[in-house]
Amino acid sequence: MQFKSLVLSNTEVSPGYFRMRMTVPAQLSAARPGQFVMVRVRDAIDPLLRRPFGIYDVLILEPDFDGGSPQTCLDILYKVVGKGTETLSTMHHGDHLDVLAPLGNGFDLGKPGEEKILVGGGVGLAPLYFLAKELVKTDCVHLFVGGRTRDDILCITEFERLGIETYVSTDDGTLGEQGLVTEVLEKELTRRKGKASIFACGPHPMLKAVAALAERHGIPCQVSLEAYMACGVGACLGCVVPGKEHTEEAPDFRCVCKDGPVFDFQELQWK
Amino acid sequence: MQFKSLVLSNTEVSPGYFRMRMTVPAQLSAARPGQFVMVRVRDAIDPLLRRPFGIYDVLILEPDFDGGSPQTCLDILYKVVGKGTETLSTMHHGDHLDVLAPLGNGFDLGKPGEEKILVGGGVGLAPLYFLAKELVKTDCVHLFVGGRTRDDILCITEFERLGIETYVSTDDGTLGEQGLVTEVLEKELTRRKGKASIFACGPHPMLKAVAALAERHGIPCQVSLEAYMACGVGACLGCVVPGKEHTEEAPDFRCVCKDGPVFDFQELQWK
Amino acid sequence: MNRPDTSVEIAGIKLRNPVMTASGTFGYGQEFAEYMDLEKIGAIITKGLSLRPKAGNRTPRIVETKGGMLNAIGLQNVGVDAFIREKAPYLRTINTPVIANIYGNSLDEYRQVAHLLDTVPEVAGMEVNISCPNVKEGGIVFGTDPKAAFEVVRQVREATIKPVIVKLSPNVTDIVAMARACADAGADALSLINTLTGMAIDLQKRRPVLANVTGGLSGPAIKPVALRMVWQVSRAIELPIIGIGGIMTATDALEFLLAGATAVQVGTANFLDPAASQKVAEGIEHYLAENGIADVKELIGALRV
Amino acid sequence: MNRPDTSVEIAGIKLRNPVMTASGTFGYGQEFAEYMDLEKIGAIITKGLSLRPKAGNRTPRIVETKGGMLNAIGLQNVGVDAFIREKAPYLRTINTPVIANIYGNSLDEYRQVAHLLDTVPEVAGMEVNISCPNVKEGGIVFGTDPKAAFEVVRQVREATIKPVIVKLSPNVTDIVAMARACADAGADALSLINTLTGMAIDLQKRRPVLANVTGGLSGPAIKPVALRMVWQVSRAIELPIIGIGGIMTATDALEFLLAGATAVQVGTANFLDPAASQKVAEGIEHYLAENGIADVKELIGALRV
Ligand SMILES: Cc1cc2nc3c(=O)[nH]c(=O)nc-3n(C[C@H](O)[C@H](O)[C@H](O)COP(=O)(O)OP(=O)(O)OC[C@H]3O[C@@H](n4cnc5c(N)ncnc54)[C@H](O)[C@@H]3O)c2cc1C
Ligand SMILES: Cc1cc2nc3c(=O)[nH]c(=O)nc-3n(C[C@H](O)[C@H](O)[C@H](O)COP(=O)(O)OP(=O)(O)OC[C@H]3O[C@@H](n4cnc5c(N)ncnc54)[C@H](O)[C@@H]3O)c2cc1C
Ligand SMILES: Cc1cc2nc3c(=O)[nH]c(=O)nc-3n(C[C@H](O)[C@H](O)[C@H](O)COP(=O)(O)O)c2cc1C
Ligand SMILES: Cc1cc2nc3c(=O)[nH]c(=O)nc-3n(C[C@H](O)[C@H](O)[C@H](O)COP(=O)(O)O)c2cc1C
Ligand code: FES
Ligand code: FES
Repeated sequence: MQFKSLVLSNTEVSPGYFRMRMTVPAQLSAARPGQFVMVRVRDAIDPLLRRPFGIYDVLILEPDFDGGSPQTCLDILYKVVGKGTETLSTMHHGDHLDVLAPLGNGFDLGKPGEEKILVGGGVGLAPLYFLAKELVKTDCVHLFVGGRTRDDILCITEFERLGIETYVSTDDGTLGEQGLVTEVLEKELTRRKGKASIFACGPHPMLKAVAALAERHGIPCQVSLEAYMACGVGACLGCVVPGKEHTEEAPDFRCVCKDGPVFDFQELQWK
Repeated sequence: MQFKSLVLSNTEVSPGYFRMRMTVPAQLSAARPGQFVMVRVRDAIDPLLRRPFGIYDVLILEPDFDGGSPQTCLDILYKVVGKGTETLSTMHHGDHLDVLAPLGNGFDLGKPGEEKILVGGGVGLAPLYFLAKELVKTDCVHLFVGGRTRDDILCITEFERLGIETYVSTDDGTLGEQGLVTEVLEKELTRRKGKASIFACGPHPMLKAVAALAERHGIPCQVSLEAYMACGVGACLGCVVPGKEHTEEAPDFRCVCKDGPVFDFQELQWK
Repeated sequence: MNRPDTSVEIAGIKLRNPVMTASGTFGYGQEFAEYMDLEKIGAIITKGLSLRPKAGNRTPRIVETKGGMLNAIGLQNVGVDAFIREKAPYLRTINTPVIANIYGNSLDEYRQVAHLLDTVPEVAGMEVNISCPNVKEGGIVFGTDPKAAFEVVRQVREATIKPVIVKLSPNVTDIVAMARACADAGADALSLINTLTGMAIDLQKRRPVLANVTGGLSGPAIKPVALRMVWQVSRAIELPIIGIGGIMTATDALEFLLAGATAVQVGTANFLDPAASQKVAEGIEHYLAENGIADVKELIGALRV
Repeated sequence: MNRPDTSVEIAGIKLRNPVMTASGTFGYGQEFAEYMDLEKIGAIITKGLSLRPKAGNRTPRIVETKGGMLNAIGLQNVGVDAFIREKAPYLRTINTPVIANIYGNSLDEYRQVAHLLDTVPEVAGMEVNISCPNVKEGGIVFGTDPKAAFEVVRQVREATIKPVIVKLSPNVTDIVAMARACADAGADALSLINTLTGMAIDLQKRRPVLANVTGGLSGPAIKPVALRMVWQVSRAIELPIIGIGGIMTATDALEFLLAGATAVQVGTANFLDPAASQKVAEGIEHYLAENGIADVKELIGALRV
């Protein structure tokens, strides 16, 4: 659906990373982890297109006065990388945003009771918190999170507050282990050889490495992809990725916005 | 010169009309009445071009604490008509603007002691206050101001506070006499037949009528023109008006930005 | 005052108002049903259809530029058979004319696509895209050579009895010559403009942003070019014109009507606001009512120069 | 690291850096002296000069559009004699090459202007504007017909021993064909692009905004088209290219270099910021230093496709 959101807060949680809370219609409480929103940052031509962001959290705020009604809110966690996110970062409580949500398909939560491994790279962590909140209700959840440096490791105390064991790694060793998140993940997977399934979100090379690990260890793995998007609703065909069987002659392109952003890694081509 | 200004205040003085005060370098205290400023409303492409505004006032604020230094300020008075002025109207104390000033040539203040008649139409009043402040030092000044309706008659109490006699007219008679400012002016000119000179700023049809009156009564008259401007410095040739002797073969175009915005009415073609 | 008459007719297709959705920016219609009332606009133009399914270009396929965007989708589409099978049934349920945007890799393909769609009842007419930069025959790009354009249009014209609208490329020296060739070949109406060919570069990577290197520029940036071409063609050619290019608001749309367009298409704006086309249509009606204009047709070509 | 080498050479003219000011957007240079250091840029291109003073079009001559602006100045200028008399003396005092942008109403006028400027020491070279929409001979617009372009360039080439740069119009089907014609006729370098022809309409007045009806679109909106054309021409033609169109920042300028331009011109940006050209030049130097690039020439045509 399309609606106007009121910005409630917009806080820099780490240098260059912001968390924004906005009001949303009550229907959004039915949003599923892995779905995303498209935000029109400004009613102007620069930036022109909407910007996509994963849903970091959906929550219902109790009214702070008698007779008030509860307010559904949605959080996004974003990194300032260009014009759109820069503009977003200057917004304050009281500003309004034009939002499309919820978009795309969320994660398949899998069988309750199974062990769940979340893998996040940088701001790719964003959709995993909403997912984690669901999963911890029934499952044992582990979080593997990587970043370039300490400042790129976001919000892990919130995961820990859910009782999730977290494994942190940074390229420069300023927090957690030094190395790639997938290296840490690999060690753990090898150690465990147990039944588990993976939910990953982050830069494409990381996802590719995670998919390779899942393949090797024969465990299920869902990945949440990013792509340049114009429409977010499956109309422009800007955001496609090739499905496993895709060829020029028998095209099988999937829209990240509509068929994703979450895919089973086996659906996709990982050349 | 080009400089960054700090917006000090931005107040709606009448529905749709704002007065903005901004800090300027001390050199601006040498600005002359009739000169103008070009404001870059936003560091973005929409609006793209700078917007020109007359100088309503230049003043020096005394420091409000011991040891502070005086701050030169510049006021503009503007009407919200499109994207640029709309954006300007949303600015607050603390915002910054990129400004070129002072631009163009000001009014020639004429001989001290002479009677001076100011004629303003709507927001064309803007540059006349700065002028009036100078003129009242030595001259007897009258202000004729017209507008569509009451709300378009701006800031006349400020002129009155300078001890200036004001003649107000509105098209709909909601303030002052009903009729065009030039009708009121004509009556007064006829009544006086005295020595006086006219300083006029407003919509083109008003200026044309004023010029015709000046011609008829044989009195000096300077007009401040408006034109679509891109550069404000005489480079783009977007803002030209034909000089008296202008022909296709022997072009004599004047730049409103550089040769004006104030012209002796006799320099121009009034077809 | 009575409600103003917003209806127009293009090539025999009756539209409740002059607002259509531009090909490639509105999917096959259904994608937008959640966000707007598909029966509040004049017509839906489908994504470009080819004889067989087409993969399109590699990604990135889109990038934002100042005041616009570049796309190089490469005409990915399900193909005309799948369209008839999978997309048309939904469109049948909507009381709004559907115009199929078509293209071919050769003259023959153009003809075949038109022929296949000729008997599909959901299709009110065809918009022939001759402006795709990748489509050529014998080295001649249909969209930029009047003779080649004439030939495409003639073949499509022969393959269908449905209205034939030809969509022109702005990447030409003489848009009027292109329009005339299409008119001579039997087009019922002209759509203009398609995208301007452009390019974006990623400085750090030292690469073009688009995998296809170049792409088509659309959005507010191109509106002045589009208005100019509509105006030029409308003064020279007798066919009804559908104005396209950077239309975001009812004001934009009305400017195109003044310039000589009988209808307009909303493209890139659908991405900014999925209800944009409906809002433009409502805005036009509002403008007519506000200004006491009884019939939108009074505005067509009413520019005073 | 040493200061990076920002110098480039165009048609034998040595520039301290690749940044010039675009014709018609920088007056005759002096207008900007108050706002920037004219000796911090590579070259100054004058307003277009014709044989006799020219009145230009009626007003309004400019209007803002989304991401750009339209102008229809109509080549108002003081004429080549007054330029030599009144403008050149100031330019002599500035240690920056001055390139005279010239045009004529006929082949003969082009030749005469070039001839008159040939002996003016302040003029380092000439940029021949063949893209003015109002200038034609025998019904053929020089800027859109390769044969006519060839002829203009050949005549100018014969009239002067100074470097001849030809400025191309983007309003053509085949920019490479135009470029090739100019190269064949003896041009030393090519400037592209001039403005795209566009139009703006005032809905309430039902009139074109510009007195001239149509005008030239410039500014950020046209950058993708300009980049594409520079890239196309640079791959096909051996001449040095000056990239123009929507350059606002050093990043924009560097993208043009990657696409194959040896130098760039800053146009509309001068209106937004009278020090824009200097800032672009400084930004290029800064980028080179930051990225350990010793010589700006390493970037020319360095796009990897
Ligand atoms: C489904 C999805 C979910 C996302 N979730 C998040 C999130 O939760 N937090 C977050 O910080 N970022 C997220 N991103 C990436 C985010 O959308 C981009 O960082 C953002 O659009 C950049 O906009 P900009 O104007 O700041 O940058 P610019 O570089 O100026 O953007 C220019 C254009 O590129 C597109 N773009 C640039 N980078 C990306 C990218 N990585 N992916 C897709 N489009 C891009 C923009 O949409 C825009 O069209 C997500 C992307 C997708 C597709
Ligand atoms: C020398 C000079 C002094 C001025 N002084 C004042 C003043 O003191 N107070 C005030 O309210 N207005 C003044 N104006 C008019 C003011 O510049 C315009 O109202 C303003 O630029 C409109 O911008 P916009 O974006 O809100 O409107 P838009 O209509 O969106 O503007 C679009 C374009 O048209 C131009 N434009 C629109 N109207 C005018 C106009 N009347 N004159 C010149 N350009 C115009 C804008 O600069 C811009 O390029 C002055 C104009 C000039 C030339
Ligand atoms: C993502 C995208 C895909 C497009 N696909 C097609 C197409 O398949 N066929 C076609 O004729 N035009 C296509 N176009 C062009 C549009 O229909 C329209 O002519 C152009 O975008 C200009 O209008 P706008 O500025 O309103 O977007 C496409 C445009 C975009 C942005
Ligand atoms: C107001 C104005 C006047 C111009 N006059 C000329 C001219 O006299 N000769 C010429 O060759 N180009 C002229 N141009 C075109 C510019 O030199 C340049 O090619 C064009 O504006 C694109 O660059 P930009 O987007 O950086 O402005 C003019 C452009 C503008 C905006
Ligand atoms: S973003 Fe348009 S189809 Fe996915
Ligand atoms: S505004 Fe550019 S010359 Fe006056």
